[in-house]
Amino acid sequence: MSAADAAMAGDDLARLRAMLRIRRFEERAAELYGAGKIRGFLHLCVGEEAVAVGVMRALAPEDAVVSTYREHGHALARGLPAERIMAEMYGQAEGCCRGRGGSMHLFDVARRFYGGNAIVAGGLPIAVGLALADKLSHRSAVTACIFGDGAVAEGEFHECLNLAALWRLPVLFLCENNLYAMGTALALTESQVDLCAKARSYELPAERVDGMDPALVERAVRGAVAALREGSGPRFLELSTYRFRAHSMFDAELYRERREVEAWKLRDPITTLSALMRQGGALSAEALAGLESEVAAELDAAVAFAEAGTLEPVEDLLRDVYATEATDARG
Amino acid sequence: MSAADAAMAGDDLARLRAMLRIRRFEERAAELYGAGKIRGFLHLCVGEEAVAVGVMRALAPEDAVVSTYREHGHALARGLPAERIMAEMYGQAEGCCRGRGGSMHLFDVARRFYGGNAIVAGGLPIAVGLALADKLSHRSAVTACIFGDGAVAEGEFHECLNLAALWRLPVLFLCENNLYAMGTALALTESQVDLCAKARSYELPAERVDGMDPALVERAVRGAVAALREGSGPRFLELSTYRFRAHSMFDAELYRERREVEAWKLRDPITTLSALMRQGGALSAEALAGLESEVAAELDAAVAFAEAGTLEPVEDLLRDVYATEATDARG
Amino acid sequence: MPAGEAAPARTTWREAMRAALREALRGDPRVFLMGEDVGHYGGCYAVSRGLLEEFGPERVRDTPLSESAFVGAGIGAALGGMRPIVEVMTVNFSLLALDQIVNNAATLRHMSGGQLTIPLVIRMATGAGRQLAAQHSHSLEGWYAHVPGLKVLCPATLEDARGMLAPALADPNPVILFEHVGLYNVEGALAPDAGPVDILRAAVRRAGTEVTLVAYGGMVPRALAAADELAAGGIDAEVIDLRVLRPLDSGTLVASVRKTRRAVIVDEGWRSGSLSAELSARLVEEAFYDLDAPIERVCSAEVPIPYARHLEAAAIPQVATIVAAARRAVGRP
Amino acid sequence: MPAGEAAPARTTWREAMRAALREALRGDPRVFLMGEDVGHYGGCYAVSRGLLEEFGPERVRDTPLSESAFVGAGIGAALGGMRPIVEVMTVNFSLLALDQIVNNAATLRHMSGGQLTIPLVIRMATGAGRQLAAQHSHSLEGWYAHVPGLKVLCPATLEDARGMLAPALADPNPVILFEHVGLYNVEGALAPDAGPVDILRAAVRRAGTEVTLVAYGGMVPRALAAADELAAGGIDAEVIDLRVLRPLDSGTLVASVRKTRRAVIVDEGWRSGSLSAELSARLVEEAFYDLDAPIERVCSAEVPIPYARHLEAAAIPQVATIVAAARRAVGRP
Ligand SMILES: Cc1ncc(C[n+]2csc(CCOP(=O)(O)OP(=O)(O)O)c2C)c(N)n1
Ligand SMILES: Cc1ncc(C[n+]2csc(CCOP(=O)(O)OP(=O)(O)O)c2C)c(N)n1
Ligand SMILES: [Mg+2]
Ligand SMILES: [Mg+2]
Repeated sequence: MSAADAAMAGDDLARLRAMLRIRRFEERAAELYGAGKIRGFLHLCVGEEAVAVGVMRALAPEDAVVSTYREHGHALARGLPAERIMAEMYGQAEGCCRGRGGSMHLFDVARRFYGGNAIVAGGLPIAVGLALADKLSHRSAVTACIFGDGAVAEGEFHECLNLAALWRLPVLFLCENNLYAMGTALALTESQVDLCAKARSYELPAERVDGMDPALVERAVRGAVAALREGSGPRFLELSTYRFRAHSMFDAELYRERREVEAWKLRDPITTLSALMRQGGALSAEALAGLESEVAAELDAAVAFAEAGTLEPVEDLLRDVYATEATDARG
Repeated sequence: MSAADAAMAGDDLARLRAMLRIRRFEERAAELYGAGKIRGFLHLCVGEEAVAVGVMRALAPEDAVVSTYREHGHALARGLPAERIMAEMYGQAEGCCRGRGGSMHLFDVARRFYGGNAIVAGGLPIAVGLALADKLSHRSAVTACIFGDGAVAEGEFHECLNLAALWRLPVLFLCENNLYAMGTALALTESQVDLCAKARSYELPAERVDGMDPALVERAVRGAVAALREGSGPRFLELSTYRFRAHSMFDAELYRERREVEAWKLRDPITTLSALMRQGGALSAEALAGLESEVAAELDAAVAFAEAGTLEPVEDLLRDVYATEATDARG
Repeated sequence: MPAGEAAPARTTWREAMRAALREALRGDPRVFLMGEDVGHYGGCYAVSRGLLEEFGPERVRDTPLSESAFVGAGIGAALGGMRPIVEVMTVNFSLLALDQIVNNAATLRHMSGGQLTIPLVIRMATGAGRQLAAQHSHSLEGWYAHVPGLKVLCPATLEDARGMLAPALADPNPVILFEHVGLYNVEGALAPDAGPVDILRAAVRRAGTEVTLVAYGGMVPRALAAADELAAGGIDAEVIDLRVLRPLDSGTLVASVRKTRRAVIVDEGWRSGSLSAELSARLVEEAFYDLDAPIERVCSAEVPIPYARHLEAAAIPQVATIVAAARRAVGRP
Repeated sequence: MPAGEAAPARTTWREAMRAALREALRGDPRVFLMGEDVGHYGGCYAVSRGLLEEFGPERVRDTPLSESAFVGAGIGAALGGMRPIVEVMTVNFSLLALDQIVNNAATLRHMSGGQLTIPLVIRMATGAGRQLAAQHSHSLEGWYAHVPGLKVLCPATLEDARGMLAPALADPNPVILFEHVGLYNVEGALAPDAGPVDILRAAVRRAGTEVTLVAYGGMVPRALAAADELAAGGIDAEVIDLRVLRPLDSGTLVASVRKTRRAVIVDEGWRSGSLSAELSARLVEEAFYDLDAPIERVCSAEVPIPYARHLEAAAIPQVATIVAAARRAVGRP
């Protein structure tokens, strides 16, 4: 094995581990939802793990991330501890947002992870502003702004792509195109279903990437981020992917064919990558089992952490509605 | 002179008259504003008359029109009596909206003239809805939706072009591109200044037309309307024009060069057309003078009408906040 | 459960709403329903499930995520003679369409000197209690109730869920109809011939003599539960369901307070500037000398509604807090 | 008129605002101003005229017509460590940005468990009186004052126009600053060293004993004029300028009413559900037994503000209507 091959194999292993971690986390979350431990809306990203992993591996710590309500994978891949996320979904004080945000609103200012936004397209203006702050402050950070195909129809998409392009801001627009916005297929929401063509109409470079392959996602994001850091203005990547599960725990999935789901499952990013690695000899059955048990142990610990968590005292309900001292706002 | 030439000459004369009527109306309005007879915001369309005239000549009575706060020209060309508009701007009960709307809010339901909207891009969703109603009711009417270049940046532009294209609604989007939104030049508001390219990204046909030539505008609109009536879906026309006067009566015009304004004035649609007609022998000095005095007489009468108007009784202030009986809403 | 035929004795609030929609779509070809996921998905709260199959995609229209455009299109379609029912998933998202509602729907008639008519119904879910956190749990009914030109309805009972849509559609004005997310699963009996109800007046849901509890929407069941608890403690409370948030029927309220001389207003909106304030102000204006005690308000805490169950519960009015307020009002805390 | 140097004895409200902006831009490199036409045009109400020339296009940024995007970008920039001042031309247009303000600016800190800080100032014009008709004349300050997480300021005097921006920028929370269009041309004397003012308390603008008139923003001069007229008629009115609409300083108000025992609330918002209702409710809650008469409210008529001068005047509070209400309150109509 050459050094490059070894590095690549190492990367693949890291990608596989990261994806597996997300997958197993989501499966636990679903179980815990069934058990009534997690409540509210729960949106799982099973099937879409390659996007989260590919994107986050390409970002630097100083970069900012703005995400959606389907963000467990992004948060985990960005480095938020599984236990803090789990505790958050349990509504515990030990959660990353003290239990106030829940599944849809994960934040971690130290990792510049700015949510967790449950208003479709509501994060885009914030991403534009974060990038503006970086630019005005002559910092080289970029802002990765993740949203779904459904967000493309919102006015804010239009306003923000224009503003970012007009002001040449370092925003990387990352559209997770999983073909549906809740139960509405892309062709029922867009007169132009080629989202890259839409993005290009704002004069920004746009590219479609196979969102089921974490290495391809990572490569595309790395390239885009490098260009962004040089000040070449915003870019758009469409990441083709698919969610294998329902939109949320309330979704009866009336709007898509079982067959379609099954066809996409054949492209499962985790089984695909692990099969490839197995074939290439980069992954033994024992190694895979080892990975699985590592992940299981981490998640067991996360669940135990959440189970052992405490509730924020009700007296603190109003705490942090307002900031009380002039802190420097930059996270 | 051939029959076709004669018809054309007749058309030119009608166009010239219609444009002159708007121009002189606007000049009166400016004077009356100076005299304190008209108040509030007053946006004149001097320089842009060819658009109003070309568009309205191409529409049928059953078609609907949605316009902006710079709509005197559209209203006049659509057939709203000058005296009703003038009285409206005087705030009189005889005004087309009983004095409640003023300059920015002219309505005439009988002529399907649906305002007069002072929220930039705020008329676009209404136009989409009017067209949807026509389509659902199997009527062949089209809706002409007029807005400025500034509206293109708003989210509603994006949402509405998509919705109209997606549902193949009979909306004709007419963008009066006069290069400025208040004091902000197009290049400062759009990353892509080719507005037709933007429109095409919604998969609708788009064409740029010289908005200083009423015959060209009319031809383009006729063509588009014919296609729309056949159910071919919405279209977009960009009408290149220029306002010769300030944005409103409060504008110090700090943002553009005198020279630019003067250069555009050389393309004044009225002097250009009348000069052409004079050269071609289609308009004598007397005829022009006759036109002028006809128009002056109409406007004198309009002003006299407004001057003689009455105020809506204050007791009627709350009248029509609510409709009180179930009338059929279709105007 | 076709309208006009025998309905099951027991039904849910959701089914009552659906029956009303079905009846409206059946009864008038000008009626259509549009909004995000009303069709193929079946409605985000499953209210419209089955309607796409029955009425087809022209009349049950899935829209793109474009709140401003499709709400505004509803206004335009109403101007064009249709009777649109527009669904906005929740009141939080309606902020994206508020410009169209306030600057267009509410103004066009008056501003045009009475020329335009907008027979539009906008339905939206509202309220907390399902742990959906700060961007899905607001109660902004009071904002809509502030706007001249709009009518605002808030059904609480099965009868109103079944019966408010028809008169809302018959009304020539834009009507906003709020559906509290906590009510959809409420089950109860509904008369087979349940039909249109008035959309003019508040209703006395429980007669009483010592204190008036006023509530609307999702808070009505809580006010009734509080009245039961108060009764067990020997306090006889009257419960008023506002039903119509604009124009407010203060008459019913004033008549009740004239009798009980004490009022507790329950409102899931944040306290400061909620509809409860207007009700309090009206009582002071119209029944000042009849009041024997300060008016009590039980509202949401002034906080973005948090996810955690105990915090969410602490943030919104509960039976216990209503009972406590009523006890204070009658001087038996 | 550079800050810190001698200011002219006489200035306008507009110039006082501009001086505050200039000072802010000079004093902190993190501060920038953005909004529609703030730069090349000079500001739609000419407040920012000259600032582009002085500070350049990076710090005085003309934006496209995209209220949601640029207000949201202000939130993001504040998160990123800047101190943005975002101008929205009028409160009517702010509806297009309300989702960003309510669902993001107001919630992010709490929802993130206190992690995020949003030191953002949003300025907007408000109010009627210039015959701008129904889409330019609303007064929706009360809506903003309803939202936890926001602070809301409404300067009325020259001192406050000059002095509220600095503390608003220093505040780590999103602050909405309302500028009434009727005030921009008000002229008066301003001390050369006028500087920051508190943004915590209401102010007694005129001491009096028989009735309390409460107002804010554009209604303060009218309340003062009404007090003069009342004085001429032998009635001694106290005038309170609210100044801070959220969090409300009810203490100052209650203290005044404890003394005068009568209150008239003046609010340019539409009566039902306006801020006046909250003030009334608070007085009832905190000073019920001190009140000798029903609280009077003088608000806008419930109508989209019409263009015609006489109708507009009839729709909004006037000195005469304030005087009449005060006379009713003191029982000398
Ligand atoms: C403004 C707004 N409108 C509606 C919703 C309800 N909603 C939540 S998720 C969703 C679909 C979004 O689809 P997409 O952007 O493709 O993301 P995905 O769920 O597929 O990841 C909708 C309609 C919302 N959250 N915000
Ligand atoms: C939503 C909204 N934002 C801002 C304004 C203030 N405003 C009025 S006209 C105008 C410029 C519009 O320019 P454009 O669309 O090009 O039309 P034009 O005036 O050039 O005819 C602006 C910013 C408004 N009326 N509505
Ligand atoms: Mg999607
Ligand atoms: Mg323009």
